[in-house]
Amino acid sequence: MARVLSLGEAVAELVHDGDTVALEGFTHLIPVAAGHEIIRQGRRNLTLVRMTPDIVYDQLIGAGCASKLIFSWGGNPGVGSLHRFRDAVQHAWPSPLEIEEHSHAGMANRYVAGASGLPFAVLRGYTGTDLPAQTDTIKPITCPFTGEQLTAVPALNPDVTIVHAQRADRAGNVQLWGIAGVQKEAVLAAKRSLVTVEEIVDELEPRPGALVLPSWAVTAVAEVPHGAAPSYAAGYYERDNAAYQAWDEIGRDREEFGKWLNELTGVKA
Amino acid sequence: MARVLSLGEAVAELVHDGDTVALEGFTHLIPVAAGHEIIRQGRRNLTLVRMTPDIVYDQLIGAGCASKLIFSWGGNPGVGSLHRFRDAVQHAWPSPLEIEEHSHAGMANRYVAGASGLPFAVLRGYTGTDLPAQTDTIKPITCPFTGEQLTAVPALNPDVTIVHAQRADRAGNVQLWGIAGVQKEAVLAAKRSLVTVEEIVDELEPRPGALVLPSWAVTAVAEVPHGAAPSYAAGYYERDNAAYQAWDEIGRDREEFGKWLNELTGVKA
Amino acid sequence: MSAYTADEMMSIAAARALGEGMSCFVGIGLPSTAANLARRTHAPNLTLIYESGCLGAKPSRLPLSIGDGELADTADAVVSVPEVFNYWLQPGRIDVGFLGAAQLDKFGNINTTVIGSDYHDPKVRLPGAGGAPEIAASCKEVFVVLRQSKRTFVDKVDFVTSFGHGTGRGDRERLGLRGAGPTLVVTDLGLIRPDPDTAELTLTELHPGVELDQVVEATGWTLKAAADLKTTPAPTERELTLLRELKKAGE
Amino acid sequence: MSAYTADEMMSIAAARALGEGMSCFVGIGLPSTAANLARRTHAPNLTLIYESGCLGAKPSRLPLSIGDGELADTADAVVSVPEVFNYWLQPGRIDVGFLGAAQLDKFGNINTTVIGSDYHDPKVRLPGAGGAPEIAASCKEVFVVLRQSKRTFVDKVDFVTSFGHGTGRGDRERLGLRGAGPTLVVTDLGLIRPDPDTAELTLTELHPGVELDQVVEATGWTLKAAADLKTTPAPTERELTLLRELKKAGE
Repeated sequence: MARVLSLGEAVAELVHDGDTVALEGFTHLIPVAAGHEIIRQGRRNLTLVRMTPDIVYDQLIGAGCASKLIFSWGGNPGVGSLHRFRDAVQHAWPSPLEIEEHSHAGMANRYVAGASGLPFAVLRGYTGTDLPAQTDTIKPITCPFTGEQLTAVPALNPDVTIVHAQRADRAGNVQLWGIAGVQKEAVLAAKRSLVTVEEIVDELEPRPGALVLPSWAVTAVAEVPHGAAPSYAAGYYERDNAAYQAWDEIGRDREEFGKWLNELTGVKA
Repeated sequence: MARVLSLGEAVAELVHDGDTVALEGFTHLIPVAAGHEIIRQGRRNLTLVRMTPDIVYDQLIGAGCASKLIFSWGGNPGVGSLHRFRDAVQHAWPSPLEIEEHSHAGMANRYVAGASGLPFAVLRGYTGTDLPAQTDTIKPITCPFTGEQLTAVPALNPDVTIVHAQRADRAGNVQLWGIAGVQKEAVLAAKRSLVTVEEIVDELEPRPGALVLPSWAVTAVAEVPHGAAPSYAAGYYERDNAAYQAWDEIGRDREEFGKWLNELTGVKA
Repeated sequence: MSAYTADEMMSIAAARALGEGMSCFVGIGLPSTAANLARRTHAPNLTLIYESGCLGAKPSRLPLSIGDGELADTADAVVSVPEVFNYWLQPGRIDVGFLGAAQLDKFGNINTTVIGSDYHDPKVRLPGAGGAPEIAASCKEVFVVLRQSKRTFVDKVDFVTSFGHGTGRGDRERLGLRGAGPTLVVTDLGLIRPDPDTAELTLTELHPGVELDQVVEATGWTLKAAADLKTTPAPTERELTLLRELKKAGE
Repeated sequence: MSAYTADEMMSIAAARALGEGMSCFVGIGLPSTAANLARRTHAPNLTLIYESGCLGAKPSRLPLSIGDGELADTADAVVSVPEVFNYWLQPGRIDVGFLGAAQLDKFGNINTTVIGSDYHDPKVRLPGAGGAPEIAASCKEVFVVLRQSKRTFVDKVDFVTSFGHGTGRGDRERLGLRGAGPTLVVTDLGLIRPDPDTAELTLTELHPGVELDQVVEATGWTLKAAADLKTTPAPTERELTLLRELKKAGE
């Protein structure tokens, strides 16, 4: 059964240096507050996993938490590039960042395999592209019935997955609605999981389009109101598009980023 | 976009002699009325597909519509055996019935592969059992990353899938709630599909636990109130357990079954 | 103490085997009765998973089938059938798989497919596998519950629908099966467990009033009994009352 | 007729390419603008599919990202990301995949990964593949929309993120790709289509007021023009009004 912890306790207990960590979210429900807590606690050498690393991953990378990124699209949605990510890849600043690059279909299926207890997934993917040449995580596989050649990708099984959801009840059952992305699969694929929620309630009232992650499939739940901002939480708050635009200025410049980081971590400049 | 047809028109147009036909439903929402219409229209040499063939499949088999059954559990749930199915397998009455037998996990994954446009699916299944020896539709497959041996099953792609749902709107969008079984996969795996519904409404009001099959993924919709009886349709009517028990008596005896069949098809004895 | 039937003793003994807080993949019939009784007695937080996709079902009456509306209405989550098998069963998340059987053999292999030696010309065509092969493979352990007789407890099953311990200890590991397989068989006569060394099913407990000879007589192989053969505690008044209420509500 | 910008002409020409009743897998940015404009003009029953899992989204304003709440709120169904790729895109159910690009080459191959010849030491690290490789592979056909320049229209992309026609006609069939691949490129200067025989991208239509030289100059290979080079009809008042309303509402 999921334990209800504070965000600080949960990150301290579940996220260790060197871990493979997925903070998933697909525009909606991005676990930003948890990402910031990882920065504050100074984790290092993380392998970060996410289909769509956006500004919180830019921040984790810029803060030097990550040594590797497994991803399929890294950008500031609706704005442009992730400058800290670019700086790490192009100039190894603040430290080198190894990358393992896939398509969305490939990443989604890697999580599905992970959630399903299978070592790999099969898809029609990557054919003719230059992606397979850059990784040993894309291989051909032959259908034993038709002889047709398809593509295999290995399962993703993060040490810990963190997602954000709207609600949990006191027993730790989690309720999430709206765009659900790949969050269920990412949680089920992980060895440990943390769900930050807008609120903990007495009872999860059923609602259209909601999915429930049973408490026994989750390691810890932490109540973190506004924990997905500046992304959004359907039913709670809207996306803060201005904050995404503002990040472009901050992320573009190492010094500006340094100030932002000092403010987050409470270091006096 | 799905066309709205009468049940008779839809079966006449979509179900042909010799077709592979899946009438799916998992205790809940079994498309019984559509099965009876297939019997009335006298289809022959069908390959019937269903995870849990129950009394409507017993009736189709007894009526001589089927030459093959692909399945994973054939019984009268909560009552006992399917006597027409037994009679066909044990005594080739009224005609021989070829069987292709799987487990639930295997059948579910065969539909998933079919819905996904893949020729096969991978699972941890059948290991150590006598099932693989009886079919060429279960084969070993090796993970190209770990070398581990798993099991492959070929996709199911019925010529036509028929399911029952609670509602459709006039544009042919289908709404279904409660236990959804493998119905979405069975529809998406099929070349053609028919959804019988309790009612056609102006607007599909969102409700907890409901899934929507968009109109453009469905061939035809037919309004058939009570079309799942004696199984049940959540929100409309309960399961008629007495009818399942009563079937045991009818199905057990060729003569009794003949009377039932004559009544269904309107033949005077 | 009230009088009780052998079937009641079987259901109660099966219920007792389920620990509080466990998760249990429940087959319909005797397993479902036992699992629902356990929730009403010592294991209120037992999580019931049905192959129809109902996770955490809390039925107030015994379901007649694995797809009753009551299971969906009371579940924490209702998922598709592919999801329940792929995301929930297959990765080994579920503690106990609780199965019935038509035939069970000396090494806990289960047959629910055909009676008779010829698959294509069977003496009796049974319903088939359902979810059982993968439940038996993937749950952390498997409990089997069925009435004991020479017809059902056979030396070797006619057809291995669900793999138990194969031909003895070590077969599961050789095949790469992750779960421990059948660790307990509950019958109307007693409790039977695989021998730690050989995995041969061995009588470890007799239900009250049952004689060893009687159990041996109801077994199609030469059933061994454990050196420290025990007696199952008789049903308590509370267990009997709750079981009878449950069965009555399910009618 | 009102004055209009080259970008407006591009969006309108892209919208016109989408037929009524079609289904379209929509990338964010220019493709999303065009698809939403088409729904407001000649194709009210165009089905929009976004990779965030929104099937049949009917946004009243332009979404800023593929995961805007507006897309979920107005969709016929919201499904998981694995489902949108596996059940909806992969089987070839979707008529048109509508993509943008950072680089596009003579045979319609798309690069959104790196600029520069060394993947491990790129001149510019771009966002990466996203959904594009499988959209380009599996949709019945693919439209690409991007502003034309020597920088973006190159002889050979630095990195094939999404496969177009490879090195020419026949490559897709040889690789077993089922969709027809890019059949149309819409730019701010004109419309470009693969040659029926060679699959080399060839100018088929100039936007009003654009000269052939100008397009050739903005292309990194020696762009051929079709023998019967046509001129795109200018935007209508209605198209312009609706496009401007849409863009204003999206701000």
